[in-house]
Amino acid sequence: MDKTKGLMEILRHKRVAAVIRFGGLFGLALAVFAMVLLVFGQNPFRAYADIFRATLGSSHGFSEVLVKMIPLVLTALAVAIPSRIWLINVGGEGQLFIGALFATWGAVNFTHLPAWLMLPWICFLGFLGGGLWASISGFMRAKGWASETISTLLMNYVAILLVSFFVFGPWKDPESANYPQSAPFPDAAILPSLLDSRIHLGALIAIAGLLLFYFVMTRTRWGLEMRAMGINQEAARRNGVSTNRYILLLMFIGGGMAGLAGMGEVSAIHGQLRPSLSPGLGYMGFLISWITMGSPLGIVAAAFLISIITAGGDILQMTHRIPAAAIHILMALVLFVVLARSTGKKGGK
Amino acid sequence: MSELLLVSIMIGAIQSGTPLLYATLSETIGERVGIINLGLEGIMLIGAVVGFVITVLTGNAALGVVAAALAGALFNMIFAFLVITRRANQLACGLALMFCGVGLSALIGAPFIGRQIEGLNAIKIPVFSDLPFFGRAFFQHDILVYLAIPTAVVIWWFLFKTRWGLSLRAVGENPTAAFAAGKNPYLLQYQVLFISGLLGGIAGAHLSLALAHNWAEWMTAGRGFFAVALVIFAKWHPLRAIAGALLFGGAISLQLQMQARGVPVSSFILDMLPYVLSLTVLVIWGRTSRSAVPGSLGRVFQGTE
Amino acid sequence: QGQEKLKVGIIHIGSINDAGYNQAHSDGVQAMKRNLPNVEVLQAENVPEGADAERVMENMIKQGAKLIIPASFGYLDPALRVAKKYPGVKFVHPGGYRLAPNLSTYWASTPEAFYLMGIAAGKTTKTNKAGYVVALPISFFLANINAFHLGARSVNPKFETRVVFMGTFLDAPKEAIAASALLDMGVDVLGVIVDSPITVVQAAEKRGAYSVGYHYLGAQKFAPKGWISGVAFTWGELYTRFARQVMDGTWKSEGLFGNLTSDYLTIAPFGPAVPPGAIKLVNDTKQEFIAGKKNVFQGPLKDNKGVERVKAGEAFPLTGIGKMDWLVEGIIGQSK
Amino acid sequence: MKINPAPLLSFRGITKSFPAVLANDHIDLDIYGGEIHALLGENGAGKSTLMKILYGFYQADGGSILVNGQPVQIRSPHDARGQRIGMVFQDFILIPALTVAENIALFLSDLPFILDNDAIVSRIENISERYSLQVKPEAPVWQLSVGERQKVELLKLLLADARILILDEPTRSLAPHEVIGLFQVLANLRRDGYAVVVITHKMKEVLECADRITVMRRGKIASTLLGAEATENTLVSLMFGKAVAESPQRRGESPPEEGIPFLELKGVSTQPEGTGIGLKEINLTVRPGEIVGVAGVSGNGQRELGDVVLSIEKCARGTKYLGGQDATRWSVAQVRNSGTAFIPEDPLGMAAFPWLSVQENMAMSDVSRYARHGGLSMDWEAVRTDLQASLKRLGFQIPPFYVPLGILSGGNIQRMILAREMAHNPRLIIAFYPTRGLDVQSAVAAREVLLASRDAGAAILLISEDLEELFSLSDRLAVMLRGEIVATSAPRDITVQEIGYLMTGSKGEGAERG
Ligand SMILES: Nc1ncnc2c1ncn2[C@@H]1O[C@H](COP(=O)(O)OP(=O)(O)OP(=O)(O)O)[C@@H](O)[C@H]1O
Ligand SMILES: Nc1ncnc2c1ncn2[C@@H]1O[C@H](COP(=O)(O)OP(=O)(O)OP(=O)(O)O)[C@@H](O)[C@H]1O
Ligand SMILES: [Mg+2]
Ligand SMILES: [Mg+2]
Repeated sequence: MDKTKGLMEILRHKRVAAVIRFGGLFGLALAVFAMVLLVFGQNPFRAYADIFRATLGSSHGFSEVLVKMIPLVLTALAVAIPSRIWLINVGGEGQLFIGALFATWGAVNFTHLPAWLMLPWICFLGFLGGGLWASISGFMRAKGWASETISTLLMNYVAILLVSFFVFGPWKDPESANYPQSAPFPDAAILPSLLDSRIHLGALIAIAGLLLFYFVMTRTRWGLEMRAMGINQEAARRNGVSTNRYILLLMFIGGGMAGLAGMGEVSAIHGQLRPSLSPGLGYMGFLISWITMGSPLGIVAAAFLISIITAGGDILQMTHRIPAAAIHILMALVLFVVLARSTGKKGGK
Repeated sequence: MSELLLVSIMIGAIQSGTPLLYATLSETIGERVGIINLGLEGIMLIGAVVGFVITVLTGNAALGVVAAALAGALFNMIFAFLVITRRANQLACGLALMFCGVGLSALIGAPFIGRQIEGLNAIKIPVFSDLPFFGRAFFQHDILVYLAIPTAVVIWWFLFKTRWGLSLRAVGENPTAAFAAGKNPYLLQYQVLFISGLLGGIAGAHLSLALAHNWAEWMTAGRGFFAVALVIFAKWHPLRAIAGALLFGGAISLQLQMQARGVPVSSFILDMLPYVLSLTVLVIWGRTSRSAVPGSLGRVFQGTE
Repeated sequence: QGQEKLKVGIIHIGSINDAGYNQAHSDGVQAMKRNLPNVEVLQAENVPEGADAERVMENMIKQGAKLIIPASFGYLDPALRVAKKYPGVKFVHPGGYRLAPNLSTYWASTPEAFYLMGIAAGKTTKTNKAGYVVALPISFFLANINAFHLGARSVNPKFETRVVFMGTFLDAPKEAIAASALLDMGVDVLGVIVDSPITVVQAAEKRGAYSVGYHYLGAQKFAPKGWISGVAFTWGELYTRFARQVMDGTWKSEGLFGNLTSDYLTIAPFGPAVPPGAIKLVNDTKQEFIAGKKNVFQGPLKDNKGVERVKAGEAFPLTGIGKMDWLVEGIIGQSK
Repeated sequence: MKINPAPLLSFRGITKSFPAVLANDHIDLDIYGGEIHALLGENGAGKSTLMKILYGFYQADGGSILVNGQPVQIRSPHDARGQRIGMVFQDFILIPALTVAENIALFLSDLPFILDNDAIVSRIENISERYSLQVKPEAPVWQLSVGERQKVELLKLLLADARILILDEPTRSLAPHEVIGLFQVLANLRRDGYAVVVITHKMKEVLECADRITVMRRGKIASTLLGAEATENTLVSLMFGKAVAESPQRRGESPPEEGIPFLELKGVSTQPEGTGIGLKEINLTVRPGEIVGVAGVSGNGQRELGDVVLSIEKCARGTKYLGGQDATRWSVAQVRNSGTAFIPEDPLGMAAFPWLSVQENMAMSDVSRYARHGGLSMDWEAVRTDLQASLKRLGFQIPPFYVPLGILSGGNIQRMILAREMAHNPRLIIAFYPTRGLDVQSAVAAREVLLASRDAGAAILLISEDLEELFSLSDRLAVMLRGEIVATSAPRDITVQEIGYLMTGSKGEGAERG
């Protein structure tokens, strides 16, 4: 009895210590960056206060943070889902582009569809596009031809070039004067947004994706089999798990999530296909997923943090004349702290 | 004409292949000790900018290269601390390092944009450089080009012929086993990441000092990522990395030549060539033998308790 | 002049230190600030197109900006959306093709200037071959290359131009390799249309070739010997006018499309390599353009696949270059 | 035998706790130079932990270690090597991608910076000849069978110039003649004044060779006695607090020849991989209610045999029938679902999921059985009930079901895998060395259960090197050599000697077809 009590105390103590340490580190990161701010002749307190005001301190700022989070959560899922069986999907970016490509095809070629049909249709196409693109890597991996890490990475470049090929060539909208972009989406193909903010239907898709992911991983037989595969593929095979099927399936679903992100970007944000569709959303998702080791709550938290820094960065640039490069450093500092927080967890991953 | 074409392609292959080779070697030894570093892009940027700045300030490109290497190595120590001492996830740390490198290099470099340097110029090897075909292709390059392949050979020799190399390969395969054999995995990983940083810095310096002769933000343009792919392509082998870098450099070069010669194919399709070609070669080449991936790559050594 | 303060917000697609496109815009607002002490500038660089651009513009407006310069073509749609939401705020957008009650566009027709570059190059070259290192096959760029080539041909019928696309606006090492590949083919004039011309201009100088710049006037110092000339934008005066109009309420929505006479389109000084006769010819031609006596794309014109694009006796209008998706006969390269 | 008066090595009050257990509880123990000291104890008693602390692999929570009466700090294996302490681990820590020579070189501290491969190889060959532990220095370790790996581990230790040698279950996967060789080696070392600590579960070996024997029980030392004074009974009762039943013998007759075999291989051959062994023209039948033992020196294709039955490996030629159906092209899942249990040679690598909990590992053996609502949820209650029942039947105890399997002791993992595979009344059991690493009591229980399953009508393919085990359990014996079945016979028609010859392919010609 005494023993367990003592143990609990230590545990609590340790937890407290961890929180203090993390808080301390975080403070340190802010302090280091405050120094950067001072170098630029800025008042760090005012800067931090301004960031707060522009992100969490106003409903508009907050909604913008959420908008930024939508594609990040989806691309993070694209990485997190295959990562459950230790597949490293670096291809979120390319899958996003192909998802957008498919969705665009659907939107601009079936302009007569009503919204209730059009929206599921382009969602389906976006998912399919990203999924198929990732499945190529999955297939090569399952066949033992090439590791998915390299194939997904290389295919990012190919995907982006493919989109460029279409928007510079056959799909170029003759209406839009000189620039490479597809015809605009019909109104029915624009994801509806919430009230007068820019938060769009993609948010619901992202939330549903997260919940489903969490549920499947923790409750279902497939979650169990995937976790087992992630730990010991050889043993999983001997226990009758068809590992290749999982590789294909998870790459497909992961790619599909990225494809949905791409669909969301073209439909809700750009309204047409452009080569500058994504500022590295796929890579950001990769980062988010691996910071949090693919935990659903973690993904939300990390996407939130990164969105705040991005949005806060605007403020620093505009009102405090900090170059964009310094925002990258702020981002890196915060990431370093978050990463340094935990000294390895179970799973040996 | 066709001989000229070959020479041109060869020159382009060597020029664009050289920074890739240094970068690939940097990543290779890191991965050999079990650490995958997606921050190479950032390291190269730091190398590129520091090399450029020092060259501007001192007028001495050799000093620039040395400074670039050291800067890359020191910068990589941030990553080393996170993944080795703090046991943080390598993939995420790498990307964070990349961000840091992008930002830091841009800040450092901003005042130096548009500054002129002499940089690393081609050194003509006497006699050989006058050879009809080979002379142009192989014997009129800058010093870092000449040193690239010897560097690969030296790394190969260290990896496979010395006790140190054996220990570090062992750590990459199974740190617990290496630990049990009396090695200190952490120390070895730190050493290797330092060297990996040196090479990454040199790769960056070649971009700014020998190719572009100037500094531009994010001038690596994804080469650091591509090196990560080349490592897999080269099956973690320093000598095969030479072939990989040349093949990829050659594909870029060929692509540019085809454009400039008016081959009637969309430039976007031609631009895919290096990637598609690498993937194809990989598939044809990779499916025969067992994967050579270091056993503990990307996984964190947790210590023994 | 208006006494009240004005906040102007400008967002850039890349870094304002690129010695090229973005820096030109940034220098422009700095000049405006010097001209108008009452103006305060909110500036943000490296802002991706899409949701981020909208967010930044709104942020600027929330901080009181009354004039927004979204300085990249891809900002057009986000800007239109924000403009609709804030009718009281004025927007000026470079190179767009759509207007809104509170959104203007501005740009200048560059082909005439490039035609003049072509004349100078055609007179200067010894090998009759030029190479162009270009970011992407965008219509504006294609028109510039076409104009350059036509200008050169007008004085040198053997002239030939090769085009290599980089696929990106900034990859200095790749530009260097492309430049040296072109030089290996016997090209002795290099032109460049990427964010920063420095790399290519410098590569040409190193190999004793001539160069034609774009965007950045300062590029000349990288080629003291081989510099021909360059085309650059100097936005300062225009931005000053915009700001003044907003302050005194005379701003109106319009599509501004400048030409050689505009103060924001500048032709850089000629380098020592250009023969004096050529300079005179250039100046004469310039006057002809200004007087409206000459067309850049005067028919008959065929593209480099042999398709007739402009009939004899007709001219391709400069206002339509947004639709130009072909390369003129004699240019080696693909337009898509 | 001379035992020095002062201990070479002493443990004083060594304590070590893990989150779930107190593995070592104030251990005091002296080891003398010139003795072979056996360490005994049931699975999970804390033997390996104690030795890993000595080797610097774990750090003790309290207590001290003295070498030559001087307290020493051992913080890592590096420090231990500095004290000339060497250890062979229970679960191998060889590096599969490296060659045997490289693995050994890694362990040697006296090599020059520039490695001379030929010198290393000849050193290995020398010593492997001397101690008759044959290995192939140039082969990559991933190609080696478990037995071969064990030999490499031993060679490593012998070459490493240690004066305190720790061997954690070294004989677990050695062939009988290799065990004899090993003990000769150990006897030589003892003569030269080395201290040797051997952990084992094999009573016979202990009684034969140990000078002193320490028995551990639940993290404490139960007693230390002289080898000469010990008997099997005293040791067993010290270990378990009670006597252990006799090792079971096959009861009843084998089923009639004409019964439909559950497993039948007809002319099965496989594609050899690399330099590995392929199966050649294997004909084998196992009937319900029958145990077929496969004897052979490890590395003669036993693994391939198991893999072919499980469909991990494809038949290049021939047909495989399961339960009368053609199963040549079945997937692993199909084979599993037809009621096949598989106990692999290397449970940790081939069957277990170290970071999953014990109960999740249990569920993995037959996920569909425990899936509910079409897979949307799992019935963990049923998993626990089944595991409980199976453990009870075997008389095993293991730590709580929610701990990760990986933290269990070597023997406990084997126990868990056994319990898991036997839980669903399998119709076919493929068992590789099922009692390897089990303590005496558990080994007896495991054999009992195998026999009980046989009596209940299961077909059992038993692969083992322990000839005694094979003779006492099998209804029929098959001998494998270089991928072929060179003989089959009923146990009573053949002698251990003859089998031995057949296995090694030596003067066996005359004795063939016993
Ligand atoms: N893939 C492979 N490539 C090359 N050689 C191999 C390969 N697999 C096994 N071998 C070699 O073939 C022999 C058979 O190995 P295998 O693992 O089948 O033995 P085993 O019969 O299962 O032995 P054990 O009872 O010790 O487990 C060994 O000598 C091993 O070195
Ligand atoms: N790394 C670890 N983490 C948590 N618990 C552990 C760890 N290693 C061992 N244990 C626990 O410590 C106890 C003693 O384990 P140990 O391996 O020393 O047993 P052992 O006597 O060697 O048994 P066996 O005969 O089965 O090998 C076991 O209950 C085991 O579960
Ligand atoms: Mg043990
Ligand atoms: Mg085997």
